Amino acid sequence: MRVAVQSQPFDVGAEVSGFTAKVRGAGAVVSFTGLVRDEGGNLSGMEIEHYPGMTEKAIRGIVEEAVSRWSLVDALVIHRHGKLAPGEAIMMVATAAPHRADAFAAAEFLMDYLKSRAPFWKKELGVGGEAWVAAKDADEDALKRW
Amino acid sequence: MRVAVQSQPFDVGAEVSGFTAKVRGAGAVVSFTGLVRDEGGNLSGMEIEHYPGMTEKAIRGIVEEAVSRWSLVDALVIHRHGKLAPGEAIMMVATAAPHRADAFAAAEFLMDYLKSRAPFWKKELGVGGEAWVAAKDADEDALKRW
Amino acid sequence: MGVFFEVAAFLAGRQVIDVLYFAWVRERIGLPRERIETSATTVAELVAELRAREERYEAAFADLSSLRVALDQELSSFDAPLAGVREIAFFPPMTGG
Amino acid sequence: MGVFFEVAAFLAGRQVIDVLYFAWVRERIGLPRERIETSATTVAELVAELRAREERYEAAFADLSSLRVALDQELSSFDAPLAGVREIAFFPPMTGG
Repeated sequence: MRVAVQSQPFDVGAEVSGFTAKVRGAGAVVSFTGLVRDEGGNLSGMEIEHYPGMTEKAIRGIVEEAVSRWSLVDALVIHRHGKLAPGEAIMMVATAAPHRADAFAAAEFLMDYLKSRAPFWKKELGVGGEAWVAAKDADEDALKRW
Repeated sequence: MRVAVQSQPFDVGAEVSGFTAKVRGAGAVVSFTGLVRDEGGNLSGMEIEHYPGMTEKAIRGIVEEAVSRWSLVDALVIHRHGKLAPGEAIMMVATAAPHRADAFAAAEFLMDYLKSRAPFWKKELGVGGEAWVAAKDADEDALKRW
Repeated sequence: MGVFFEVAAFLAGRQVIDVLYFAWVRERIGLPRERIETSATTVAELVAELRAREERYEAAFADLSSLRVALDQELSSFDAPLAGVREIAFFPPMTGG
Repeated sequence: MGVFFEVAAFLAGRQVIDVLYFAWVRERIGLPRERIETSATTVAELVAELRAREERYEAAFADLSSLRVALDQELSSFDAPLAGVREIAFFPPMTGG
């Protein structure tokens, strides 16, 4: 169960390959990657602030919760902070399980909780200025299904 | 929207990389990979039979249905046939969408339909002989949620 | 068999269909495909005709609830008409993914 | 400030806490962290104390419903007690993922 919080870019394909190669006994691997959108050319990038110390602890807690709820062989979370350009990967999760339902549910659960319970804050750097991304009610509501 | 039905192995990481690199405008990429399990060493491999001609047509129909239901930037399906060893990737789907809910829902929809509506049949090659994999009621039931 | 065969069958009120078998249906019948001439008008009538042929067909078609059928590569049902169909396939429930 | 400062505060019935600010809370207050000595017994009391200090704190804490609080790096609530807490952080709802 690897958790990485880093400013450096990561290679999504290499991470998925490495994760998939070592999940003995799993029949299903799900990955999710979040990308910086360019919003039709109106976004020049994104800056992500986080709470060093709490961030990894919060993510580990979320991963442990997922492990307790579903039958998982392995899980991976990588989340960047700092400045990112459009098209760059912001973060990824991967889950491996004997069966697909568990792998999908755990990946969605991780995403829903990382979105609203891990201490990251996104600022969009636009052509016309910069603005903190507001949390969406839909993201808070998404937690209620678990 | 690429669909590939092939006997050759494919590189999951390279496919995820290639798919992710060209999805301009997407904020979310989900991938699913199905692997041959070894069932605790009791499985020596798997043989997958398919219906050439119908297979690609059926998968394209399922992908088109997904595209009509969710806001997708792109989708990919790769499915192997022939003999596979434990740990090898049987198939993968990838979906890209502006937002994560669509990417996840479309990937799960594709999996549920590929499982029960694309003409593939799996035979497990075990230590004690070989046996066709029986369809599960749960897989048929999974279609009802869409 | 060719065109002459098909034309003769048509004139006799019969049709020529490619019948494909997959997975354990193929194994029980012992061949992956065959071309047959039939006067059956539905899938069910064709199945009855095949079952009457030989024990291996009877074994393959004993439980229709465990079989699926495709007409010209589209999933269909056992009460579907055969008119105009060129290719019919019988197989167990699919197990892809 | 060090141990002497903390011991003196403790003897005076007060405690020394590291207060951290993130995102627009940090921007409004104008600094990422500060160490303060307080006799507040709950988060809400500490917030009231900070708001009374200066306009920039008043601006940052004007709407508590748009703020979250963590005590020693665990999400908490505004009515939580401060006893034993070493680090408190204020920030907007999180937007990771």
